[in-house]
Amino acid sequence: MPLPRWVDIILLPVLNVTLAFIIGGIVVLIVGENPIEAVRIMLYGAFGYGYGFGFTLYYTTNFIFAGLAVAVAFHGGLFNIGGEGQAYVGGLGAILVALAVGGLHWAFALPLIMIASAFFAGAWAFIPGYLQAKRGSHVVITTIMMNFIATSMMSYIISRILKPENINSDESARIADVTRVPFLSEWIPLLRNTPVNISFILAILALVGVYVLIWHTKFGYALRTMGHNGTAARYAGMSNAKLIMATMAISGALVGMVAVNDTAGAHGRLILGYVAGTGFVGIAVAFMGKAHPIGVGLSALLFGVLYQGGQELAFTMPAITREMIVTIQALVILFTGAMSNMLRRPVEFAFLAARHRQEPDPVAQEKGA
Amino acid sequence: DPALVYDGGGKFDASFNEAAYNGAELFKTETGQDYQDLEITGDAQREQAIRQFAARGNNPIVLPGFSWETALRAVAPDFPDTSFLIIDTVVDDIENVRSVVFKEHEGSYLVGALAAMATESGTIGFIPAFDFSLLQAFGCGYKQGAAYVNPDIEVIETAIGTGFDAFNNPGGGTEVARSQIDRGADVIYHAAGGAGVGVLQAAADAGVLGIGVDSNQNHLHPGQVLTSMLKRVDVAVYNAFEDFANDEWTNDVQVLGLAEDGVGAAFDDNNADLITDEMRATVDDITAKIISGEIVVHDYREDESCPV
Amino acid sequence: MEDIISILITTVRVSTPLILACLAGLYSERAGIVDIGLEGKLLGSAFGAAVVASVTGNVWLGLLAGIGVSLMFSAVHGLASINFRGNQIISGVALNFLASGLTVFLGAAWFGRGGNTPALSGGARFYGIELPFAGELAGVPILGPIYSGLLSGHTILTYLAFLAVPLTAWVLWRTRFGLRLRAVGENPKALDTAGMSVTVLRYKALAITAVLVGMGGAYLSTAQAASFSREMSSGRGYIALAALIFAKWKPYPALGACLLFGFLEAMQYRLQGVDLPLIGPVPTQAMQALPYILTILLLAGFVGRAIAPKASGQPYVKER
Amino acid sequence: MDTHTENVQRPAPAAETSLAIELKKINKSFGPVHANRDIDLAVTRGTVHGIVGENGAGKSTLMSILYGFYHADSGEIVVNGRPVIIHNSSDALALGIGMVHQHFMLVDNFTVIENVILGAEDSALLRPSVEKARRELQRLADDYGLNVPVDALVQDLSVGQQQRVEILKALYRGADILILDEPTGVLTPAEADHLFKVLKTLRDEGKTIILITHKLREIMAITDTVSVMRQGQMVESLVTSETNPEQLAELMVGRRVLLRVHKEEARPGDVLLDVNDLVVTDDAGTERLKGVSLKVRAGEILGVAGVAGNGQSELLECLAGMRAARSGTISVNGHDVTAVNEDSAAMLRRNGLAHVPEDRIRMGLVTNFFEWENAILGYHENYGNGLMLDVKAARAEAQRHIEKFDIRPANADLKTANFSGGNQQKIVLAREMERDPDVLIVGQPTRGVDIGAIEFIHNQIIKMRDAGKAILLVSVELDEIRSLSDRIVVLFDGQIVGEADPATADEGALGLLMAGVRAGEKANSTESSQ
Ligand SMILES: Nc1ncnc2c1ncn2[C@@H]1O[C@H](COP(=O)(O)OP(=O)(O)OP(=O)(O)O)[C@@H](O)[C@H]1O
Ligand SMILES: Nc1ncnc2c1ncn2[C@@H]1O[C@H](COP(=O)(O)OP(=O)(O)OP(=O)(O)O)[C@@H](O)[C@H]1O
Ligand SMILES: [Mg+2]
Ligand SMILES: [Mg+2]
Repeated sequence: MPLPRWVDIILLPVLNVTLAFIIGGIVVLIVGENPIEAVRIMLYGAFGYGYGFGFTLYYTTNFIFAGLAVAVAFHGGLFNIGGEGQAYVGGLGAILVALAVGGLHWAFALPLIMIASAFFAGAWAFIPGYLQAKRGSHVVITTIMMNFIATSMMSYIISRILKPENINSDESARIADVTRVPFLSEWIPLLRNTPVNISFILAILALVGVYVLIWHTKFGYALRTMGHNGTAARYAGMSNAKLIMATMAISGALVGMVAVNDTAGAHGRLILGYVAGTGFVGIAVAFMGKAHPIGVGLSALLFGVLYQGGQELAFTMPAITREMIVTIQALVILFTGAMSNMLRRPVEFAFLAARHRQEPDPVAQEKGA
Repeated sequence: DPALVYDGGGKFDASFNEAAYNGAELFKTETGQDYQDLEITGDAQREQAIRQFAARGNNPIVLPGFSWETALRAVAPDFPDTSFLIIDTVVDDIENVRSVVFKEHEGSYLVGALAAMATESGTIGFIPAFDFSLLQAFGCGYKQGAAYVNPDIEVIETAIGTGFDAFNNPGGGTEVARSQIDRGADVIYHAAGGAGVGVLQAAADAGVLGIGVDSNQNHLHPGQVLTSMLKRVDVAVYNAFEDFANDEWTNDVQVLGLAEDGVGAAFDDNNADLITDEMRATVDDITAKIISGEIVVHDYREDESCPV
Repeated sequence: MEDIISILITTVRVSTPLILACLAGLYSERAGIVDIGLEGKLLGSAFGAAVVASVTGNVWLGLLAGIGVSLMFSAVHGLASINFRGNQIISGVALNFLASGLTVFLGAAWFGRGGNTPALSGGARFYGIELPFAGELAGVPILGPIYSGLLSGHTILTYLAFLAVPLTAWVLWRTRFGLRLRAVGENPKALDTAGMSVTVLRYKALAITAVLVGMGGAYLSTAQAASFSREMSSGRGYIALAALIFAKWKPYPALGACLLFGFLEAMQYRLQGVDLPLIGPVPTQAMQALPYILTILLLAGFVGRAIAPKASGQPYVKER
Repeated sequence: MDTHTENVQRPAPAAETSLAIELKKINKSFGPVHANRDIDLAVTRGTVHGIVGENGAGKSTLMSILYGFYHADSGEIVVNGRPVIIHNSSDALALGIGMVHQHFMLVDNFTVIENVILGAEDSALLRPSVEKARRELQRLADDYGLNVPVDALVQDLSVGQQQRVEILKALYRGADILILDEPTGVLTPAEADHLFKVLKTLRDEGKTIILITHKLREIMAITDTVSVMRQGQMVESLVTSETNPEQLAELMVGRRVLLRVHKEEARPGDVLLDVNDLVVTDDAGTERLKGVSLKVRAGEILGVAGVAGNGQSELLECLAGMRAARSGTISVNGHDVTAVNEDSAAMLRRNGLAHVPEDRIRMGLVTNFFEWENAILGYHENYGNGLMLDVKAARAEAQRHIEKFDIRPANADLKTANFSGGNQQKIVLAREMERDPDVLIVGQPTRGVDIGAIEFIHNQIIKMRDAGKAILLVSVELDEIRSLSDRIVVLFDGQIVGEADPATADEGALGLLMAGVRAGEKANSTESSQ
């Protein structure tokens, strides 16, 4: 039974998120806090004032990139679990270029940093792509392995090579202020002291770009063909091997943009272990967003809100720790992603009933004629 | 109220952050004055956390861990009336910041000497969470101390993982410890936070000796933990809260070594049977020599290398 | 020789949770349900086992609790992916998040130690079992180290894990249940039209998955370590999944793959800081990356294309 | 399970009725599609009852309801005179109803025995069931000539053999009433003949058989009674001997259908497709084409006949650039196009070759795509400049196809999966024919397609030929080959074993060739195909 589009796109997700919050609310109740108040604090923390909002946007930026990466691969029938490691390696590209061109104005440096991040992360993703295309090695395993390898490699590079002697933490030297990706607060005072930077605009552009790529380019068409039916792609004269490699590289390049946001922007340096789970959240974002850029954008925002609002909540309600936030995220993923059909049936039913009341049964009508 | 924001490993890491927590709790029970604390989930939250506490008027704000440096530098100038304490790194160019650093290498030197005296096999172990300069400083002091007692001693060093998550891998700690034990190590020193629990467990199970770190971990397996390398983060936190409450706050750099009782080896009932008088005497002797400057313990962090 | 034995002993211990998780995954994927939530189930059951063991002081109750937790996780996974035909990967990812949040949250609420449980001792832990005559035979050359060192002295869970391999092979190829299990993962319609319920069968498979992975989780917190600590599964669920694909969803190869991973990890511990001949000192990190690099090379070089059970990942829908 | 107990025990036939099956006022909808509307059907015990109807008329749905795979929205089922409720397939099996589905319900990587016992095992351990099945299968093989290698994997069997496995599955479960849904769609004439022999034996033993087919010839040959369905409704039930194909066709489609293809004399021109000594191996490395040479000229249709599995698929795939040749050459329009790459199919298309694949779902279509997206599959490079895809132009193209080929529903924005099989085939044909290729290779153009659509498709192919195109037609339907082709070659075991003129060659001679007996040789191993 096809439901009106708006029900599918808006009503059902909203109902599902609400359900997740209700269950989360029960957990909040169990620890003795007021769930309504908790939601209020969360929303206030995420949107209520410029500072919180800036952080929400900052997180959203990362999640958009990570989510798009998974989404693009998914359209090609590939499951890229390696965003975490790809973003990490992307950080290396970002920092090398940013330090090399140290002092260059950001307007000139940014494209270079982007290219370097995309290239490094894309190359890291290309390896599993190549192995899948040429050797048939399953990308799910190889990307998991590449995550572990990235951690080791980056740990060595950061602590043994990039780390300047005068710094205690394991991190690279700092990027010159003029070169660093500028914070939006330079133009929007409201966002003062928040890490949201130009990358946010890049993320929005990436959403549009991916939309165009998937549905309005020849490559996107080929990609989707392969994703749905690899044999049909061969029949159509598309090379699966080339498509797989290109798709993985693009996917990696997208998640590499996390480095532009973090390494070259928010942090201004490459920090050991900086990706901190963003790549994995990207999986949830992509699937929740049904691999559609609009969906990815919205679910990235939802996760941004959960991250920032959760931080606010942990501040204000000490009984609610950061793990509670992770739990609520899990519930949101579960209800909006995996159990999204749970409410579909009842909703379909409601609509059918409503429709019946409005117009007589078309079959009965036909028969009468 | 004072505020305390924990570093990545979180409040109950059984070592570093927990020590800070203990100091704050001690202050709370002694004075009845409450404090606020927070665990962060990512690097981006560092600046945010400090800023929010400062904006709400929490004072002083204690930041255990060098990772706070960048965030602190960004925020502190905006809140000149707030006092900050940072631990494990020096920020001496901002007015309202007190810095406390420890000479972990000195404390590690002591436990290294003890390990060398306690070993029967002549092989001892060191297990850092991962290869990382702060942890190397522990290891390097340990090796120097061991070599001081026995120049021929063999020290096996095995990291558990490759990043901060290794601090949360007690299973890995256990396996690494066992593999060192299989190779003959009979005293094992860990610098692995939560994963260290697994190291001490493995040592206790195998009937060899472990050495704790940061907090006094002797009680975890009485009679099976040779000693613990104390790093008095608790004292630094307690002092900060107290100084502020008594209007005795100073914005200075405190370097806490053996001389200042900032580091040391833990002796208590739990390990009394393990420590002979001779061992105790040697430790006291070394302590005196380090304090007097007769023994200079090399700090790995100075040149990222270790002489032994 | 002793060196080799010691590496092999470590291999056995490190492999145990992998074997249990990998076989667990085998049942669900053979039934057509991808279980990326193994990681979360390991973590959740490690937690459940440690909590109950520490409260009751009885490790067997702990084991049951661990299995209970993963059964609940499996039930959620089943509800999402069987009844509601949801995306199995999202469901698994959600379970992983849930485990990582809820274990620490509840642990902190109950024990006030940041999610860690108190150390287990006495009857609250699994200890190694001495096989008969292990003591007497220890001195015998060759046989001694192998029997008394390598084979003896592991916990019951390790022996169960190794037993589970032939048992799984037997179930899969020799029993009615195994036949149906394999069928439902390949072509659920064939099963449906032969008059059996796809749903019931898939739930059964998920239950077995839960029992095995629950044992794996309990192993982590009550046999390998002696307490729960946050995120203690540290990626083992993913490795088990990789091993499963590596093994092409077959029990004995799965054992091989898990032992291989375990062996490479044991080697890695052993080789850290050791100067390699010709190469000299190798960075610790390179050694630590070695297992993963070798896995990729093996995969690319020898294993070739892995073909999953055909229906895995797809919800079963009768109507188009 | 709360199944009514009366369903589990097979009710003894009530004496007063000779009807095995009675369906009353069955209704079934899939969302907006009303697949079955107030259907009534009665089948007498011990007869063969045929059901015909266009694609999507609701035949499979009706039978799936009888088999418990779907639930009717309303209506009543009476088996052997007793009203029953069939909750699921095991209820149906318990009532003695067995079904061979249109799309086989076999587990490909299971052995035949495993497939047969699946769900009908006697004990928790397999071995006893396997032994019993082995004996039972032997008996069935002896009784009905249903031979299959019981320990072979199903995926290694030919479709004909796979179908036998399906029949064996039903018989093994003791089916009295056997439903066969388009069983001959994938069979060679010889295999089909064999099947009908089996069916007759079964009927003579008193079993009841329901046969769905699109081939009126088969209806006339084997059924006792026949029902015609159209658009979800039962149009008519007739006694076979009292009707004729023309009447059935008209009932089915609602208009007169030409059951014969009319075509002019061919006027062959230049050689457009030239294949020389082609050797091709399959994925496992076995040689499937062993030096095939053939030429197709402008304005002629070359038919390739043969029993399925004799290299036809490899020939098509190789000619279409989807499989590399071990040796030999292919030239299209004078250009050497011997395939080399994964993306050779694109190069072939640029050289003027179009390809209608044997298996539209597996290869020729992306069923998840909208219709317009499939309308440009293989040609998407032509829509839009540079990197961009011109969606508007693609939609316009799709609209042209829809109009010209009368694809229904006429909605380019509908998911391809939601089109009926006949219409899906039209989507592929329209796409490949509308390119105005010089060479068209066509595999099984009317597989699973109803007679209305067949007529249309055949006419389109003739039209292309008359426009001076070279057409290579591969089909296992001997009728189709004979009525469309201007020349016929027979492929056996990867080699061309003979050439025939469709006008003069008789079926028997072609059959011998297809069995590998070269012209002039004595027939000795005609059974080798079975
Ligand atoms: N699963 C489905 N969901 C929605 N619509 C469907 C679905 N399946 C089929 N339809 C639509 O229902 C209608 C009936 O299909 P049917 O197969 O009867 O078409 P048809 O005109 O008989 O085609 P043909 O002449 O090729 O046999 C078609 O318009 C088809 O697109
Ligand atoms: N599972 C399903 N979900 C949705 N629609 C379906 C389903 N099965 C059949 N339909 C639709 O119901 C109608 C009848 O389909 P059915 O398969 O019974 O036709 P049929 O007469 O067997 O056609 P064919 O000759 O092509 O096999 C078609 O429009 C078809 O698309
Ligand atoms: Mg039709
Ligand atoms: Mg049908």
